[in-house]
Amino acid sequence: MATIELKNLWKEYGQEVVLERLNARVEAGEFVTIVGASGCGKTTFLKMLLGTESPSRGELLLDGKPIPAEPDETRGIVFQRYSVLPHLTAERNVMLAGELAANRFLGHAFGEQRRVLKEAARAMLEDVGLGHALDKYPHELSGGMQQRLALAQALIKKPRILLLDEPFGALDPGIRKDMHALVLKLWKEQQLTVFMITHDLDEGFYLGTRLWVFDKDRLDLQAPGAYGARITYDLPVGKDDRGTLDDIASRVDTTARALG
Amino acid sequence: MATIELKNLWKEYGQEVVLERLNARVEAGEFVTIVGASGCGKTTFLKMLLGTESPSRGELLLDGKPIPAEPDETRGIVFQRYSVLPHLTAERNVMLAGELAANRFLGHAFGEQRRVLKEAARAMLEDVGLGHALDKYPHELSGGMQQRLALAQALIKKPRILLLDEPFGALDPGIRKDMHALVLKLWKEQQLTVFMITHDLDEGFYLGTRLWVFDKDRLDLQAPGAYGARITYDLPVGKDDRGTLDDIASRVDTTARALG
Amino acid sequence: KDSFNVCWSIYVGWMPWGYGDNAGIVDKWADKYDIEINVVQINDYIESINQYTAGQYDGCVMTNMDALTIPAAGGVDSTALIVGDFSDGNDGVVLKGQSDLSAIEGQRVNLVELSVSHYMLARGLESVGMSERDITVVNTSDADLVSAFASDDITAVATWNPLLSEILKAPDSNLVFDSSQIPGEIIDLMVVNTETLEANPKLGKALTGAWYEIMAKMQGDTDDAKAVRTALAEASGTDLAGYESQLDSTRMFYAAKDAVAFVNSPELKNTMQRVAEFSFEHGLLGEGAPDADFIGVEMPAGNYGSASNTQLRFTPEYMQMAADGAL
Amino acid sequence: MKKLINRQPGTVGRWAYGLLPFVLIAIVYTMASGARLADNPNDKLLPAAATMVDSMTRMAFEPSRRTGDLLLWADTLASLERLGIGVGLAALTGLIVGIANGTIPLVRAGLSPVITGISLVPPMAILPILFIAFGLEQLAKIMLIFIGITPFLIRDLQQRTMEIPEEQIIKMQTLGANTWQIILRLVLPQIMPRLISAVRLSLGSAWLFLIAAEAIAATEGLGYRIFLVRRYLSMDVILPYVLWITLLAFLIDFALNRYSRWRYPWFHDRNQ
Amino acid sequence: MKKLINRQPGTVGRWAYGLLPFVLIAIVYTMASGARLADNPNDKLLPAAATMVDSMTRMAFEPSRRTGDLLLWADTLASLERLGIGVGLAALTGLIVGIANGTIPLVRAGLSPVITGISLVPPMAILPILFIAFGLEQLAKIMLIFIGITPFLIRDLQQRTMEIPEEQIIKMQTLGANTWQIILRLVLPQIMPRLISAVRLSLGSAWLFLIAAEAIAATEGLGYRIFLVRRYLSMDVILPYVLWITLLAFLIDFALNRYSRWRYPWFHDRNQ
Ligand SMILES: Nc1ncnc2c1ncn2[C@@H]1O[C@H](COP(=O)(O)OP(=O)(O)OP(=O)(O)O)[C@@H](O)[C@H]1O
Ligand SMILES: Nc1ncnc2c1ncn2[C@@H]1O[C@H](COP(=O)(O)OP(=O)(O)OP(=O)(O)O)[C@@H](O)[C@H]1O
Ligand SMILES: [Mg+2]
Ligand SMILES: [Mg+2]
Repeated sequence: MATIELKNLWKEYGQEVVLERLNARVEAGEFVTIVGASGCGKTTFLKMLLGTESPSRGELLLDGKPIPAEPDETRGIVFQRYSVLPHLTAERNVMLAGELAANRFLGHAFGEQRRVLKEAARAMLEDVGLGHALDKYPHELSGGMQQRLALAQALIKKPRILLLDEPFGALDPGIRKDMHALVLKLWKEQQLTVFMITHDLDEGFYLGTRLWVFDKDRLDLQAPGAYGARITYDLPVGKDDRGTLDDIASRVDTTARALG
Repeated sequence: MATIELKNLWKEYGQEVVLERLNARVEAGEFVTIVGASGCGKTTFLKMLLGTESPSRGELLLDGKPIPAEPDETRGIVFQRYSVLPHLTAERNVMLAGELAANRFLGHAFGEQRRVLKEAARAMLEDVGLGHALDKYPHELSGGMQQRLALAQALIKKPRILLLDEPFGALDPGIRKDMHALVLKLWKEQQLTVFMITHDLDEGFYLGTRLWVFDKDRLDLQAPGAYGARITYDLPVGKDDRGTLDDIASRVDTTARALG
Repeated sequence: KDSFNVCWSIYVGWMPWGYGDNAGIVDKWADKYDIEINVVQINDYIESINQYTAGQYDGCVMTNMDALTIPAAGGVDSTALIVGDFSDGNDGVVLKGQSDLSAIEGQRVNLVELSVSHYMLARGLESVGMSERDITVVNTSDADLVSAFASDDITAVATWNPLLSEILKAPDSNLVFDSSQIPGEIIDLMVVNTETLEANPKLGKALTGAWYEIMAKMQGDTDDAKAVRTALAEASGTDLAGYESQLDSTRMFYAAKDAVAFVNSPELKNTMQRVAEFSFEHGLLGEGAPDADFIGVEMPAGNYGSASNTQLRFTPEYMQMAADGAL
Repeated sequence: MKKLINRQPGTVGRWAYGLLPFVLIAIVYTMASGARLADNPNDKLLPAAATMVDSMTRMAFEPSRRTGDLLLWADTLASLERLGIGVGLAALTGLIVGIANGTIPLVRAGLSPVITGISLVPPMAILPILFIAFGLEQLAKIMLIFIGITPFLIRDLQQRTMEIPEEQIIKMQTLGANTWQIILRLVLPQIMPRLISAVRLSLGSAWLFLIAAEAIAATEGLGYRIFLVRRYLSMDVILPYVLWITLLAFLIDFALNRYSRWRYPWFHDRNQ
Repeated sequence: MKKLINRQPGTVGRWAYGLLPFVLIAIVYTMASGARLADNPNDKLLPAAATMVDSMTRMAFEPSRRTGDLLLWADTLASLERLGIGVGLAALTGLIVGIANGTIPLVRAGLSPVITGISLVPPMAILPILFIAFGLEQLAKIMLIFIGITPFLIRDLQQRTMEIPEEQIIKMQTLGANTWQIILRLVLPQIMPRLISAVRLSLGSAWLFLIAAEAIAATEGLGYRIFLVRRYLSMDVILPYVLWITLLAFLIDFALNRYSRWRYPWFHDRNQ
């Protein structure tokens, strides 16, 4: 199980400060939802957790050690789009992680090993409600089904940390609710540590055990890049009333208008 | 001002029935919001209003005559994306309609005529809050600014009917609210007839004078294309309670799951 | 070394090499001397000489002028092993609509620049008191000359057979000068690398033996000889009549002794001098060449040019063996 | 009356419009040929259709007296073999280098500039060097095709590889893939249909290089035959050969397209 | 240690890696040339660098003995003129026909099949017909380039035109545009930067056709010179000429790219 620590974390692109002075500690098994105006650095933060971006200053620690500087199997991810491999059927997408581990050179599994992987993949796909679409290619699936598939693909590898970047942004409201239920179920079953970015404050409140709001508390309208966003709210979810929610919403909107 | 009548309107693509038995009458100046599951035919209906698709059966009448079978200046449109011309600055985008009318051959205006168009475009852009971005190209504008520009561009032509296909789907919640205010203001000022598709039931309720729900009331799970969607609710907005809203939401969700 | 490559390209006087290869005559003679000879057909004449000059082939067919300007000027010491024929009307100047060579003045003349056609044209102009300055030379690829002549843009060409006879079929064309007026100046040779030849006289013997066997087979009016000539005709893309008309304007040395006599004659020396001077004027001997006799040519009747830089040798040695029946 | 831009031809109209230009070309040819032949019955430049049919029948069905081959088929076979090997090698190289360049930044830094440089060298201008380097046999012809189209294939496939969404490469890594596995299980399969498109695009040039190579050194092949009879202006052979080459080019293109659609449905259906 | 796929070279590394292959080529050439020259000091195949510099100095700065021209510049000018006119005409035709085909369904139905057919015909194989139609002078060379690249340009621009989002065409109509205005105010400006890319793509072929045309019949030009001196294997002229052509090709490509970025920022910045 993973503990993640942010110690005075900064991220800058050239002159532009994206994130500044982030300090926090996340215990194993927490479900952190992240909201904030568009362009305020949520995805950038997730990329640092993933290892594709590195901090400009400060430290990002996993179990006390700097987090590996490239993606690996400890951290699973589901993006808003492009999250499954278009050239593989649903079943093969989910078998992939096992196949890669089975043979370091060919990345394919054979015989008995293959049968086992197949079985596990089928069970997983049943779990996310895609039992009837095993042989379909992603382009034959609707947006919601593709995101379920992405979840199944990520979770079968049993990552310690699951990163979700607006995974449901493109879905119908109803289908979204089903996905919430699915994510909560899987989170509980697999005891994951989850970071999930969302545009929808309600979603953030409903899903997480902890809600982070990224926002620029200093904002120079002439030079929006002069100051970075910080974690302006860090709320244990469930303990707050509608008032806080509305307050957060209006602050985030102000920033969004200024940036947009 | 325009009256629109739907008389037993059907739309089929080959074997697939998309819309069936639509009957309604919309008076000039109404603001119709349309909601429904993804893929149930909302955009198809808008395309028939626009003239890029023609009805398979039944009639779609504008002031008692069949609606023109190709787009023209009576009907303005704003899509979710690609709604402004990427190769023109904001100001030129808004001047375009005037320039096209000024010279049928060159599609350019000169001298005094041009000055007048320029002035009108600037006023319009001020109106939608883009007074500071006259010389920017669309790719330099944020999504919300692009959609304001698209509105300005469509409205300066003073269409009788304004068609909006999820114009705010890609925007931040806060910016969305500003756009709502803008649309309502322009609708009132110009006495438009508006049809607006949205994914967001709340938005539908808040904006329109009349809410249409497109849904398949007969649904064959083996062959989702066997029956088309109909207008299952046609509500004068404001007169309904939260119960109806939740009821609609759950029905639409059921259809969405079945289709998706 | 007992395996050799020689190349040839499509031309009336060289077609026999292809026949000798197909009919197994070359192999037969190679076997006799216990060596191996690969005969390769190359469509592009210049490319074949370039390949020879670059050392890819041990022997190659070419004209006397090209032998001087390409391999010899390139420092590849070459020996004219077999003198197969000289052009006796196979190269000519054609004008459209005019029948006198002096009418060429001021025209654009299409030809393969710096080739024997160019040389022949220069000789022709000389004969009517003009020089190259009185015309414009347009370099034109030989493969395209025939079809190009159909275009109105072309009024004058200088070329060789079979292109020449095709061009003369056009209704408006007149032959105003041809190589029969400068007999013996355009000579078709089988050239081999001198060094290779000296180290491997067997190569010279086998090639010469094969050549004169083919010559014997294709000459005369017997059905067999006709069959051979028909094969040669087809390989060059025409029919028997077409090929024979080309042969008519070619002075073939069917008998080895005629060739020996030709090589031994003092005329050859004059010819090579003229060719060398023409080549020098056109920069063909290389930019480093101080004057026309910079490259030495060795001939039985006497040498021409720099003795210290002898790069081209005419020798009757092997043909003499053939004449004597000593192969 | 709809605007021109909105008017669609019906099925019959589509065929009629589509065939019209071909019919026009045939008529213009027949008239021009007739006029020239009336002038000079021996004219070879624009032979009558019947003459061409005769010549082709001879080339296709009567064994050559010299070699005993059916020339058309022997030529076709020889040319297709060269084209096949040349394009095949180029495709393989393009695939390997393109993927390596596209995936691995260190390789790209080393190879990309030199390949850009090479791609700008016109192969026709270095023919002599090619022939010296590769001789004049089969190898030289194949190499001319190879050198002619490989730089294009490499650059195109590098581009396509770099267009694979970053997200998928990250996803592979989170599933535990190493660099080699990413190439084998993600990049290679996704690039295959793009390789086919790239090959289809480059086939036109490949034919050009083949014909050029055969004109310089060959004893059979479609380009050789055209080159050979060109000296005699035998348009009755050249024109049908050109049509035949065009037909072959069309069939190859068609077959590749069909194969790609059948083999990679996920690629084509998605791009519909 | 990061995975290979995630390792990026630094700025210095990038330059070093990029230059390495060029340096290697130069070294290999020098060694091969040295070896051949040691064998035969008159060898012409792989001349020493000094010889090439000499020859080029002569070509560039000493008037030719025969014509009095500075050959390199005369050749360059002649070739660039042909290339410019040929590519220019092809671009204009490609633009007009490509846009007409891409925008108007009725035109597309008529022209698209015949253009596909023509694009498959190898131009080199029908040279005789081109000679009859266009003669053998300047026009013929320009036409060979034109015929060689126009079908590609038309097909590419037709494709690009058809990729303009339907939404924008509808939007124009709702703003009152007729077909002509849609072409003039929407399609044409949006296709211009794509025309430049298409021209950049086709320049390689254009050079090929130019060189081929100059090899057929010419009195000056870069291709003419290369084929002329090929007669006596003057690689000391051919190699620098090839480098010079490569450099010209690079400069033209670079200039077009720069122009396009400067003139059409909305196109390039969007596609970043
Ligand atoms: N590679 C990069 N180079 C320079 N600037 C970058 C880079 N990546 C992101 N940025 C900048 O960093 C800021 C934050 O971007 P980020 O994608 O993290 O925002 P976000 O909060 O995820 O927004 P959204 O809600 O729209 O996804 C933006 O201003 C963006 O322009
Ligand atoms: N040109 C077409 N040919 C065949 N089927 C079509 C075509 N256009 C739309 N359809 C089908 O018609 C149905 C309705 O599509 P439409 O785009 O109108 O849905 P929608 O309600 O706008 O969905 P969304 O909310 O996702 O935009 C879909 O099932 C679609 O597959
Ligand atoms: Mg983001
Ligand atoms: Mg829609």
